[in-house]
Amino acid sequence: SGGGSSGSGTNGSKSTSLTIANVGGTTWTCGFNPFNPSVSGLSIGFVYEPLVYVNPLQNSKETPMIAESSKWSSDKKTLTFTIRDGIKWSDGKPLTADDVAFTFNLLKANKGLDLNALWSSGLQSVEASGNTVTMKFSTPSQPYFYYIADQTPIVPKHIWSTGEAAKNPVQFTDAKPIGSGPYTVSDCKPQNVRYQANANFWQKGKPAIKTINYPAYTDNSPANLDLATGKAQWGGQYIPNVDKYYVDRDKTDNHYWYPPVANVQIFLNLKQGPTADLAVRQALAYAIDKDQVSKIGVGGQLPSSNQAGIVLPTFKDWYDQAAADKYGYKQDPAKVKQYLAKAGYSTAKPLNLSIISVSGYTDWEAELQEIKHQLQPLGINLDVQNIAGQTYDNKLYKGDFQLAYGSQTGGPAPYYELRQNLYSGNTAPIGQNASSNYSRYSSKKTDALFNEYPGADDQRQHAIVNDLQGVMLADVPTIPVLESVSWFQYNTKEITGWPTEQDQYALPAPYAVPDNEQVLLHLKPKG
Amino acid sequence: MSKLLQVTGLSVTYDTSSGPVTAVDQVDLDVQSGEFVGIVGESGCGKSTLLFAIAQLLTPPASVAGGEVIFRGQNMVAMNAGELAPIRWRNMSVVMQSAMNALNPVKRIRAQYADAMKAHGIRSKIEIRQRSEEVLELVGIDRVHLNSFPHQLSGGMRQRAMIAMALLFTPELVIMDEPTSALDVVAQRSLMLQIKELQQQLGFAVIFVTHDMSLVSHFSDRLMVMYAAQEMEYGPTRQVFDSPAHPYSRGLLDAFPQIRGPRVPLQGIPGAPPNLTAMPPGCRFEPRCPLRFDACAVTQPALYQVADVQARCLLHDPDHRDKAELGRDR
Amino acid sequence: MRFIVRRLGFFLITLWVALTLNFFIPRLMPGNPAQAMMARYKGRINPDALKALEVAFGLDTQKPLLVQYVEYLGNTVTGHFGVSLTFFPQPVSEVVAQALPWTLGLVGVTTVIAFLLGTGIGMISGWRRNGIADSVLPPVFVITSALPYFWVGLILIMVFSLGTNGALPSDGGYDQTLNPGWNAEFIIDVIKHAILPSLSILIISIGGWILTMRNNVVTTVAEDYIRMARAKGIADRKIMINYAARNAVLPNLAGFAISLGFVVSGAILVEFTFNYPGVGYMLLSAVTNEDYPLMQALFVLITVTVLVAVLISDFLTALLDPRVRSAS
Amino acid sequence: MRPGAGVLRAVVGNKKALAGAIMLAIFVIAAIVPQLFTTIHNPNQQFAQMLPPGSGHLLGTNAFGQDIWTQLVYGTRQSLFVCVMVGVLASVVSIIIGVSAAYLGGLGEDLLSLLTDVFLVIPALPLIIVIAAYAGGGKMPVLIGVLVITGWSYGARQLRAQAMSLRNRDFLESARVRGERASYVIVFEILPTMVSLIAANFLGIALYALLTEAGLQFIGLGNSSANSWGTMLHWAQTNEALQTGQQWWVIAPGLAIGLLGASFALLNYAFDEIGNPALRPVRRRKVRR
Amino acid sequence: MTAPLLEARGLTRVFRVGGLRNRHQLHAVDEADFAINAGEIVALVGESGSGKSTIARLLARVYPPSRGEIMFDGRPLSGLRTRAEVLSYRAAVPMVFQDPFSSLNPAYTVAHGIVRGLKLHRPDVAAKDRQDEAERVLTAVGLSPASQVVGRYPYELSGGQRQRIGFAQALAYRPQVILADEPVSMLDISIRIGLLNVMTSLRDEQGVSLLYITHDIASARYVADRMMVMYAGRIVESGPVEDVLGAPRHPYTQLLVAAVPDPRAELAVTAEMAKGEPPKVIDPKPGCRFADRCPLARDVCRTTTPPLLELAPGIEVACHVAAEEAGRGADSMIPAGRNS
Ligand SMILES: Nc1ncnc2c1ncn2[C@@H]1O[C@H](COP(=O)(O)OP(=O)(O)OP(=O)(O)O)[C@@H](O)[C@H]1O
Ligand SMILES: Nc1ncnc2c1ncn2[C@@H]1O[C@H](COP(=O)(O)OP(=O)(O)OP(=O)(O)O)[C@@H](O)[C@H]1O
Ligand SMILES: [Mg+2]
Ligand SMILES: [Mg+2]
Repeated sequence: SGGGSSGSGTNGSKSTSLTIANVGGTTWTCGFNPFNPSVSGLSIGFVYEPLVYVNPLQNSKETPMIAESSKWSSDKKTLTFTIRDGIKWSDGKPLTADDVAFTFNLLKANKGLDLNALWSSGLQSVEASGNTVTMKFSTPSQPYFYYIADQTPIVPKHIWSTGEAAKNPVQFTDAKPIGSGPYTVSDCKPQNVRYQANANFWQKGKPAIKTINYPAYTDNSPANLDLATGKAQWGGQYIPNVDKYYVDRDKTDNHYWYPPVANVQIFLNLKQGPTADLAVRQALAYAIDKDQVSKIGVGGQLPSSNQAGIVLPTFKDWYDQAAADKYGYKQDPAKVKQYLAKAGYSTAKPLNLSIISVSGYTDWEAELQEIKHQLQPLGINLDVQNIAGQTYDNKLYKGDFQLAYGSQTGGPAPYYELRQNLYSGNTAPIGQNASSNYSRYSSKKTDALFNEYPGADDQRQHAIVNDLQGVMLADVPTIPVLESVSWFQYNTKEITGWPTEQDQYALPAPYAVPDNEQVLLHLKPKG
Repeated sequence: MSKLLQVTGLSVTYDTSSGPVTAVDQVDLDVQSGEFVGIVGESGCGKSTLLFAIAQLLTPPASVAGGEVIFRGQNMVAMNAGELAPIRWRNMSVVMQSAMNALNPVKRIRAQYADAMKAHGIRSKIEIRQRSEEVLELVGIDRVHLNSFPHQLSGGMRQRAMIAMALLFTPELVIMDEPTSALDVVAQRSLMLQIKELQQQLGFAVIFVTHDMSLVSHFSDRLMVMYAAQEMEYGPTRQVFDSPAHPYSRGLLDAFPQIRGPRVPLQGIPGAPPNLTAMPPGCRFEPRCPLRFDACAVTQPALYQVADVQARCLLHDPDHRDKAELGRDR
Repeated sequence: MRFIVRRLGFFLITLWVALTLNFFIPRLMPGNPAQAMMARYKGRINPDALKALEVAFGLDTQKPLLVQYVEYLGNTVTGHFGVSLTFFPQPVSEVVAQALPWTLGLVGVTTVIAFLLGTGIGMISGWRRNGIADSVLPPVFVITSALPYFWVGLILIMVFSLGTNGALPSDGGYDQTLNPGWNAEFIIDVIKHAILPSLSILIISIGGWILTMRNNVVTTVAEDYIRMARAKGIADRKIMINYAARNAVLPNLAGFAISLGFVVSGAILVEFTFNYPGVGYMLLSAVTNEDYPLMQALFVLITVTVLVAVLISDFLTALLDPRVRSAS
Repeated sequence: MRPGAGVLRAVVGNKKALAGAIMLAIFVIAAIVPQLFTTIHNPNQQFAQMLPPGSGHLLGTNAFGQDIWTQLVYGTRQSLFVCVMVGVLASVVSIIIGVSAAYLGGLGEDLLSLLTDVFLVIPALPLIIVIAAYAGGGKMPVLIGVLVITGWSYGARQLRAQAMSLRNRDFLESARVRGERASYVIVFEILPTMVSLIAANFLGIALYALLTEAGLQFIGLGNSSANSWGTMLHWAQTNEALQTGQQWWVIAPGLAIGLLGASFALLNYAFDEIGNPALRPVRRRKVRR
Repeated sequence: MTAPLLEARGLTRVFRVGGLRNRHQLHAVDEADFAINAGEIVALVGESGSGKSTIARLLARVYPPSRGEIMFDGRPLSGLRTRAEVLSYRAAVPMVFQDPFSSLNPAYTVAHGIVRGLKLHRPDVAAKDRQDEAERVLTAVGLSPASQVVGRYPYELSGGQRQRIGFAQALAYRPQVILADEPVSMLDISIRIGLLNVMTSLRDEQGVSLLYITHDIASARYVADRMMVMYAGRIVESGPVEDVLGAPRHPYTQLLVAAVPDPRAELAVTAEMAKGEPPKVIDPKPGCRFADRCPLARDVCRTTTPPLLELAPGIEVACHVAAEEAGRGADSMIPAGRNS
């Protein structure tokens, strides 16, 4: 019988187990260092926890975890966490505010661990006293709450301050991770990681699912197959033709839900080439039939984006419908012709553009194929170049492209992605590495908006985001094409409690950390 | 002397892409015990094929199309592999045209001898070794060469090693296909002498093929002349040499320059042997024959007995006696 | 003796050339390992962090190329290939050691089977020339040998895995939820997982062996020493095996050894199609993940195995074929 | 059998070769005038997605709404083009290196032989994968270049062996004694005698190129916007065609590769027979025993 | 007597054999002195591997001599510089190769070599007439109908036919000396004599000289004026053919003549006369190379190389014993061959 039974025979107990099917692309190394991005997905949420969980799907709704509560000073320059009492590390030692402060200071001492660049963007000190931890910033830093509270896993001082871990925390394997999360690693093989419920977990009676298998899938097909046959119950990848392939195999128990989180967009080089001309960018924005791109590229599984760059419906509260209507960006051959003419192109002198994308990202390849086909009759020749990831990154960062297909990491509010796209601090001159503003948009006015946002109140923040949408619409620095989603397939035969469109308590993808912890804590055996 | 081998009407054809080619056509041949029979003929006239047919060693595309090979009273043509196996080598052995190819290049001489003996039930290692050394010394090769690979021996030694192998069981008949043609005159002579000596010593019969007529002149008791797949003349060697009954035999003899005596201009035989796929309708030698007459072009001559000799020439046909006298005069 | 010295000389020179190529090819590619690391951190990393990482990973690219080259050669000889970037911070040698048994087991065993089976079939069809086996098998397998590995794999999956509802698994080396070890359940599972990939290798590679063996036997059978063996009264079957096949297989030994050498790299596409946790698949992921240390180690491994195989085959052929020994 | 002009006759006379030649001819026609084989003249034209075979589409449509049969027909050109280009270029390289190695003698020969042997033992597929991944395998010239680089050595070795065996053949000395120049001897006396080996070598490389190109495309290191069989397989695989009722998307291009490959292999098989008369089939007649 | 047409002085050819470590020198031809006059057929006989072909190849400039000089028309070949000079020598002294299976290019019809030769050496024959000329020479060697033969490929011909093609090529150049390396070895007995007759008529009618290399001593006697006998790289006897065969002086020549089968004579030698293998001439030491097989050998034979001495008018022999018998002991060493 399907479901979790495949793993149940091996540990002797009859309890339901969960198997996750999520393509990692490689086999496991059996290292669980939560600061090593190649393996952190195996430890955060399972073994290591954040201070507070911030739900991107519900307007950054906060769920206290290690921290019982948190508080900003009024100037938004000081952040205080109160650490929950009675939390134990899985080895039985108590978790204290000291551990929390230690974790942040570990990042300070080892820049290689500070993946979110907290210490180079305003964090000045982290100190523990009693059961509180106080953080001081040089500027108002409210948006950093997400990175500090949600994105930083807390590690135990008594492990990380001695031995191998202390010597070189960057290269520390952390083969037997000690954390405060709901699970511990019971067995690791390159092919599979097995987790077992943490007996010391601070939420009594949880987790309800006692065993998790997280096999290493190096390719989509087998993972898809295992999901479709019910061998795995929690999936997080693109399944082509998901209704037929997945849902139809078990209409009652196989489900999927893909909440959008960010945009897949075309970065337009604003500094050189034809796209430096606004008319060209506008022509492009009117040239693409995004619904069709979605239909051909991913079988309609991704929603199309809007030019304002607001991910819908996730951030519908932030969307400025009126502004969007004013521009009315959608495929419009007449407008394309008009703007192309304005930029000096015609059938006699067609617009030739090239776009870079990452080889191996087959959905992107398919989408670009479709875009290319759409642009052709409109007098725009698009040369699609699928290049190796490293070469792609190199070109993207240095501005060595005309068009680039890519995406941002986003965050729990539109601010994050917009800032990544438009803030001049995130860019660099052509030839130097830009950190996220690849189009190289820069405007004093826009920068001022971004600088104001962290200190602003809620209403003002909405106003600022409206202005930023205006920039996207008017200046077309990027063209959002599709919304990228949190891929999520789940099987309800033996396990319930999954997040759904109706109950969006966390990002549902198994690779979304630390959201996965929320899901794991909600799951329970059926019946 | 008794009849050891009696071949009657033996024909062999090769299947080729342009239809079957008869490479041995209705050949009769008999060999007495202890006799040395020479077969001569030009290259490609079917000598090797005939030998293989006698030893039942033809491989596709060649096959026996008719005739009998009676060896020690049994018809070899009608026997299957199992029946042939015990006769082979024990009673009839073969020395092939080229010893380099007939010896397995990756096996030591010793192993190749042993194979043959084991196939006939001799299992004793000592017996095998003794016999191997014996025959090798018989042909004048040091016994250390039992451990040699074929390529380590010179051409002449390989030939001798082959002959030694043929004598492992002292068979009644040894078939030799040009065993000396790869050697130079001196080595050839020395090997021939040895063969003759062994034959007289051990008393086996030999069928010896060559296209060098002068070679057989000294060694063979009887001689068969082949031309274009057919037996042209067969009889005591001296007789064939002294008074060839077939114009072709005479032509052959006339084509040999002499090593002694006066230097006389020779003419040879004009023309070339016929193509096996397009035989003349009458006598096969007719197009080149200096003595041809009208009938030759249309009538296929039979084998006629002329004294001790058989000859396939219409001159010996009782109907054409007149012409024969003409021929003799020339 | 001279033979051995010459072959060893060739071995060393080729090895050196291959290692040198191996060193320079990644360095001719755009970008460098440090940038690869940066890409892995999705650009969220600031320059300080990057520097720190470079040092931590030993990706210090400041050293002159020549120094790096000498160090590389030294490391190669001692088997130190550094740490893998994909499997950070596992040492490359460990990573490879994990994958190697799978490939050796699957591809190695299959190659041996293909060789034996192909040689056997080739022997029989060459011996019974134009027999039923000979008119059917060689042409059929000539055609199958022209099929793409991965496609045969896909079709096998479609028929035997999907068609049987997963009775024969289509991916991986074993059921991940089992405990690897020397127990019957696991071993049976491993074998079940190996059936389809090994079948696809077999289908594709056996044709070559059949054909070469058949042709060798056919030419060998035409040799006079086979006729001679028949003349000696040796039984047919004995001639086929002891004379025809034995001699005909000699030229194939070198090919067999080389294909054994290529086992390590040979079945990349099969491992890819079946998601098999072997070296080939690992190489592919090393390439897509831009994992230079791993890539170089695998290259060295592959080249060395091929070279060793060639060396062994040379010696073996010399041992079995006296002609070769004296020719050189 | 004379290696040169007899080839054509020999091909026609050999059943396997004839089958191979006919198959190859069909592919060549499809590559040159694909319009003959399908009414849809744009392989990327979109119809309803995932139509089953029949339904106006011989093999149905794929997840992109493209007609699979048309894709197949139009894919012939690139696959064949790569085979032929690689075959020609690699043959030229192997002829130049192989034959000059045999004729240079001395140090030159040793160096060229070493080069050949090194390329022979260097694992080709991994090398191709690396080069393709970094040099942009999608670009046709790169792809062809890579295949040529990795494909020439085997042929060079064979040609060298053959040329070496010719080196002391009397007809070359006869030409020299006649007074011919060295260049004439190489080009007009040596090369023509190696025609069938060169042809076999060409076919071998073409087969290798076909399979490798398809493999590269399949694992996604090719140009995914190209119209080729490997690309079709790539897309089919990433769209789980086998599991979603689009089997023909996988079967058809694979079969096409297999058939084209088989035509090369059959021709090559026949060349073996042509080059080595001992291998030629014989008809066996029933014999009275 | 005028200067000989083609003359060799101290002609030596050494081959390197073995590998890097154990290099050896194989003396294929050692210190050969001989001459070929205009309108003369010289037979060169000797056992296999004695260096006959090597002499022909040296004369044909297939490779250069290691030592010694070849003179043509009184001029040393080493003096040939321009391509025109070389070509004119090649036209005058063509070679017929020993192995007809490897000396014709299998990729071309048999006319190829002849036509190329005409193009290079016979500017008087117009391009369109070359085919006719080719047919003419083919007819001359008895390949008829020539019009059918010209279009054939070598594989369509028998060994004997190929051999005649080789000979026809040489004829086409209008040569002065033909170097014929076993030109009739593969011809059927009945045809062989025809080609021999062609050779004599070439000499008699056109004054062409021939170096006729053969194993067939009887045929050498049939065509040749003079005969040279080689043994292990050295010329051991040379003289008018009847003298050499009628009264061989060198023990090897005697052995050779005795071994020649004569169908019409009684078997002369019954004893086992010659066993043993011809020596490979690798790194030779001084001494007679036949000494080990020679029934007459003495101590001096093993230590001193016998020079080629003129023992009777026109008859030169390299043998201590023969020299002594002729009253020309080792003390009176006037090398022969230099006095012409
Ligand atoms: N495999 C074959 N297929 C077709 N014809 C063949 C085959 N083998 C031999 N022949 C033909 O059979 C004829 C007789 O060949 P055979 O070998 O018996 O001649 P031979 O007299 O032994 O010649 P040689 O003196 O050259 O050895 C030849 O004309 C030859 O062309
Ligand atoms: N290119 C070469 N390299 C090395 N050795 C050679 C070469 N050519 C000839 N020899 C050797 O020189 C010796 C004389 O050879 P050559 O061919 O002149 O003999 P031959 O008298 O023509 O013999 P045959 O009668 O067999 O043709 C032989 O021992 C041969 O092995
Ligand atoms: Mg024969
Ligand atoms: Mg010679």
